[in-house]
Amino acid sequence: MKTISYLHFSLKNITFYLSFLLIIIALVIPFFQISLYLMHVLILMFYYIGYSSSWNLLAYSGQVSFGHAAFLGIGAYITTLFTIRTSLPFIGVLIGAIVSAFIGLLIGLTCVRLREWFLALVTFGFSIIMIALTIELDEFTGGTLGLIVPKLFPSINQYQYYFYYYYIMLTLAVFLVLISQFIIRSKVGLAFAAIRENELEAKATGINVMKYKLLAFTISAFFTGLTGAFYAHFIGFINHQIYSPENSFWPIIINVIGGLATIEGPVIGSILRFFIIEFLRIMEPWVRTISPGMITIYPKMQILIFGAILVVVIILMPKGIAPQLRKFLTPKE
Amino acid sequence: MKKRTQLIIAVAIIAIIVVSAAAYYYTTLPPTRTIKIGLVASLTGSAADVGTDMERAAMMAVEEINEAGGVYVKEYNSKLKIELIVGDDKTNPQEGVAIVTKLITEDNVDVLVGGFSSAVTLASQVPAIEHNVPFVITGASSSSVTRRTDKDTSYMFHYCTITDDYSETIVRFLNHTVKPIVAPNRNLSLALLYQNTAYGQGCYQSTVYFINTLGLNITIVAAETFNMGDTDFHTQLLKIKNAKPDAVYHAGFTRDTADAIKQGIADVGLNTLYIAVECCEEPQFYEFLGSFGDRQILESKFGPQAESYSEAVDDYKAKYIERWGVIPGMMGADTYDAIYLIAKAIENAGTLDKAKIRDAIENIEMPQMLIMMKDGIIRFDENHEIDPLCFIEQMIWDGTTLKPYIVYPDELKQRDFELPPGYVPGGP
Amino acid sequence: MLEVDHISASYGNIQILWDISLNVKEGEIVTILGPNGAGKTTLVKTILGLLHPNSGSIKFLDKRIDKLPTYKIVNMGIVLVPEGREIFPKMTVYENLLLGAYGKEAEKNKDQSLEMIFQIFPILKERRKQLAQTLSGGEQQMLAIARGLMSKPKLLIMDEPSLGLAPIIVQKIFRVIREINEKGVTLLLVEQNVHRALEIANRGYLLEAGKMVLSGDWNELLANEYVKKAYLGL
Amino acid sequence: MLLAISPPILIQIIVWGLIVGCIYVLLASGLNLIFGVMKVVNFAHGEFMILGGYISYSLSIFVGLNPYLSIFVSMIVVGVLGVIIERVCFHQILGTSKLNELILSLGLIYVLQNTMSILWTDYPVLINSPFESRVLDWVIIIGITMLIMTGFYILIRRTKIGRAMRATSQNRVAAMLMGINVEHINMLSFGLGTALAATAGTLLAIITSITPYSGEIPALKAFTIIILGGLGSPLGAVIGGLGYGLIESVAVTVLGGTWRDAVGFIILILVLIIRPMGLFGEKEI
Repeated sequence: MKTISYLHFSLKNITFYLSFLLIIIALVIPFFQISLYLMHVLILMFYYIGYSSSWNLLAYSGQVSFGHAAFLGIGAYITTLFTIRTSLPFIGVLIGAIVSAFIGLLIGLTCVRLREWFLALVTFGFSIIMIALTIELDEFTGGTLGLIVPKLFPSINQYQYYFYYYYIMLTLAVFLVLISQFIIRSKVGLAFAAIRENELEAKATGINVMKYKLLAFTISAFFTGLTGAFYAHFIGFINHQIYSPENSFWPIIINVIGGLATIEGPVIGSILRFFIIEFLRIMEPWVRTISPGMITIYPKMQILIFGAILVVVIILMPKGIAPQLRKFLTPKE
Repeated sequence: MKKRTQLIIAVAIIAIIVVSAAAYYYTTLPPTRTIKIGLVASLTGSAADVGTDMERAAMMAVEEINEAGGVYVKEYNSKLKIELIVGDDKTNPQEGVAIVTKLITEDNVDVLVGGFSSAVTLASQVPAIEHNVPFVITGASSSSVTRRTDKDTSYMFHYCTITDDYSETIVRFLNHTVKPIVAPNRNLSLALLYQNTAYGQGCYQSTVYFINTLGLNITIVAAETFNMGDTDFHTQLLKIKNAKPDAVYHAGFTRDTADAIKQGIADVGLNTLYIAVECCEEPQFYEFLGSFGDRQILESKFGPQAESYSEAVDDYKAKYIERWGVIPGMMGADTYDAIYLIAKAIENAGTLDKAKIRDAIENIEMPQMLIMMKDGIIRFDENHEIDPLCFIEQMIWDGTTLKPYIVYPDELKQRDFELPPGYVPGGP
Repeated sequence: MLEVDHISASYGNIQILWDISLNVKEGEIVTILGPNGAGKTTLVKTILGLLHPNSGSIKFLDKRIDKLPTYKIVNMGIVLVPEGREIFPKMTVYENLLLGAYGKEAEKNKDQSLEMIFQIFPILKERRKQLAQTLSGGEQQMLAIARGLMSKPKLLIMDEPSLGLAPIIVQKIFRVIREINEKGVTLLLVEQNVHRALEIANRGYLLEAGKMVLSGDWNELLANEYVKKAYLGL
Repeated sequence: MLLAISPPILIQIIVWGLIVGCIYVLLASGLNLIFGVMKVVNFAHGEFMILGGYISYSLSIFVGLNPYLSIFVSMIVVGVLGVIIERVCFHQILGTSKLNELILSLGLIYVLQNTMSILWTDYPVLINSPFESRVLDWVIIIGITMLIMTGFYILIRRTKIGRAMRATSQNRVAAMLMGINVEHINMLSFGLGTALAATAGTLLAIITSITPYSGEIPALKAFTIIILGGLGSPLGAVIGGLGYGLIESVAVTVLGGTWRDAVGFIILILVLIIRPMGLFGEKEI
């Protein structure tokens, strides 16, 4: 009994120190003279942590969404439209998140009776319908030409903007990871887990399955909308491509690679995504020197290699990296 | 097995970090001063086919300038070589912003060139605007990239034809050449089939605009849309057939235009006059169309396949074929010119100061190269746009190959316009 | 014929079977008795290769089978009539029977086997064009047994053939079981219904909580005080 | 809207819907077979389709083979590739999380698309039909679809191997107990499914052009079709495929090209709100 609690204690310590270390590193990075581009991709990395954590909240209740880009885009569009008219970006961001949560509730209502692939395809369908709607309502949304998104802080230069945005996105990411931790550990989280494991049993133990499923949809859509709104203000431009299937699949890729239904999954997945993609990008000048024939092929090779990495990781670690890492960090008996 | 997997993963992660760090360090070593030109092109994604042509053309221009010794810059009192750094925007706004930021802040480019999709360029030009990097846009055909009002576009230059140019040329041609033959006593019925993107919508809107402002007797009887990347246009074409047009204006890319024309003639039985826009000026377009392209129309500004009309084009074509083994496309031509234009501007500025380069580009006056100008001189107007001379080609199938001849305007005319075989005029 | 030698098996991390040994000789009816959750089905699955034992060995006709995939074991002549029937609901009765004769040997004799089966279960002949899911519970059980017989088994294992059936049908099924045995098929019968099982079996084993607690001839077991108390309610 | 269109053109629109429907039928049937037997969704199905199209294209260009005959070659090539991918990839993750199938498929999509893009470039290709008349092509396409679907039906319904496939899809454990080597059945159905996709790809490349990326959306549509038709139901895939082609054609006519991809999903959502199990689905999966 004693050894078990000791193990538990030390494991907790390691993860605690590790996350502490990561946050410290993240906090000090901007003070080194790094290029704006590196800042840019780091900000995107935080954005992906936030986005996949929000997705994870829904997945935690056993509902897998293939169309989360719908919420991302709604958050982004609403804040854009609001800010263009009022120049109050922070309120816009909040309104974007709220509208997204509301739409999440509506989509959730159509989905409560659906399972697995049915649910996945319906959510995916919503994101495709959003593309058509956005193009069709072009007077309002700017159609495919898109909308230019006002900045969160007008009238500061790009270096400052990136500096601020770095901390905003970092805060958002940490906040979303912590809040998912909080929700998952709470009674609500227990209900989510119960529904995920066995819906009928959950019902039998008196859990209001419908209520919690809708709650999961709403919360997840809220945070996704929030992330999307901040993202739009960062990129400065938004068009229908925000609803693209690729955007819907990223949180799934990140979560599955990182470790499904774990808190650290989104973090590990996003960091890994960042490293793989930047690594492939950094290799580009070098690849160009090996063979001139590679010039036109390499951009495609990058995606090809990324795909191959996905395949290999999934085959070797079907449960994702987080459980492997946990084992690795756990002291051997 | 499990332990080994763990070990492999750990080693892989560490290796990735180490190699990235090393490569990062390696790529950021201060090199000797060169003129760095960043090319923004779509090398993957839905417009990947055009990006490659832009890249090849840009490489050729850079190689030629470097072989000639480089660009004389007064500030350094020597001829500097040009270094081309290519960034892939993946036909996606988010990636576009990232890659332009990378080109500017990591590769420290002096000038940017390229940009294909209008929507992507609208997003990706923002970092260039913020950092005051001159950007010569050679692909995006929506005028909004230099006329946007929310940002200061004084560093943006639009060195390519825009959708206004396409549509104006086309409606003028229809009115001047086609209407007298087909519908002398009534309004000409025109149908549009356009991509529902910024570019296609631009073509549609400017067509309406020019018909109205020029007061032409042309009626738009149908306007159908399709999604970027679609390959099946049968339903839209059937609907257009139902509207009985005299001509169909297809605003899209190489792939969809060729498909639509072929499907329209072969499958739908819509035997009419098809008008394609210059985006299609790619060797693949002619190959793909084959006999179906007989006596169909292509609006263009650069005709490497046409009968010789300009020495510059002939030279470029020969060099391009020698270097890459294929006939050049249209997108590369703008980019090729733009590189020379930038080199000239830098030489004029005598410095690599970005503001001075911008001024030099703004005030540039040089003889036309591949793209013909109305007055033969490359210069930018107050909107930072050029005034190109567009023309209309008619493609003739001689039994083995499809070859274009210029039929409009009169000063470039190589042949008289003829109606396509089996042409069925539309109704009023 | 079948020798199970000191096997243990588990689902994931939960061990279900501890050190189980049993054997079946040619021509016998042997029964495995035990309450719900004793591990009977797990034992059967382990024999059929649906689950591989952690330790111990299983031999059939003097060949090790504990590492073979299920289909090879089946083709060697061990056939299971699984618990809960497990018929193919959207196929006809006839197709279900044909699937029984999937192995090469069995396929050669399929007409002969069919004839025999329709003799034993005339109802199946009547219903042979019906979808299996439309049959009643008893008919489905008969179909499952018949399908097992189509395989020309050397050893037929039946897992709870009487589960959830009306007494009259149970009676019929046990009559059939005896009939099958008389035709030369060795039988391993897994049953909760101790009384009935021991009526027809030569020998029996008693399994409780994953461990073999008793074994012996049918009359020995019937006479055993513990069995009497715990299972026969005497 | 439809009334404003003259009857002969309306008929053409409907016929066209059915021809496109044929492609969906082939695609959805293959996906359905794989799903039925393995309970795995292969989102990279569309890429196998396009690969089939490219192989037939290359055969018709370099060998001069009649495209309708090259279908059978590309079926075999793509089918064998399917078997290899089943062994190397899908087999390894059977029984783990369903999302792994998606991620694996996405990885395969990236690999296959870009491999094709490197081999055949991004320019669209079209297989030139050997016949003058397009109507003849359409008749042949419908004929080939019927032929292949009949062959498929006979294989599934009347042969021993088809019986084993159906048995595996209905009850995997029981199939094992019948002495069926379910791993062989997995390989076979994956190969057969991808071979059907290759047929769809060849026919698609004959009626419209293809690029390495044009398989992505059709695969998702095929998945919509089998969900609508009830997962695992072969007849549902056929009716669903034809219906989908028809609806799409009519929707483009009425609503415009923008709605081409969205309309199927709108119908899916409406259907699933009323019947959460799909049109022909019987029980919860």
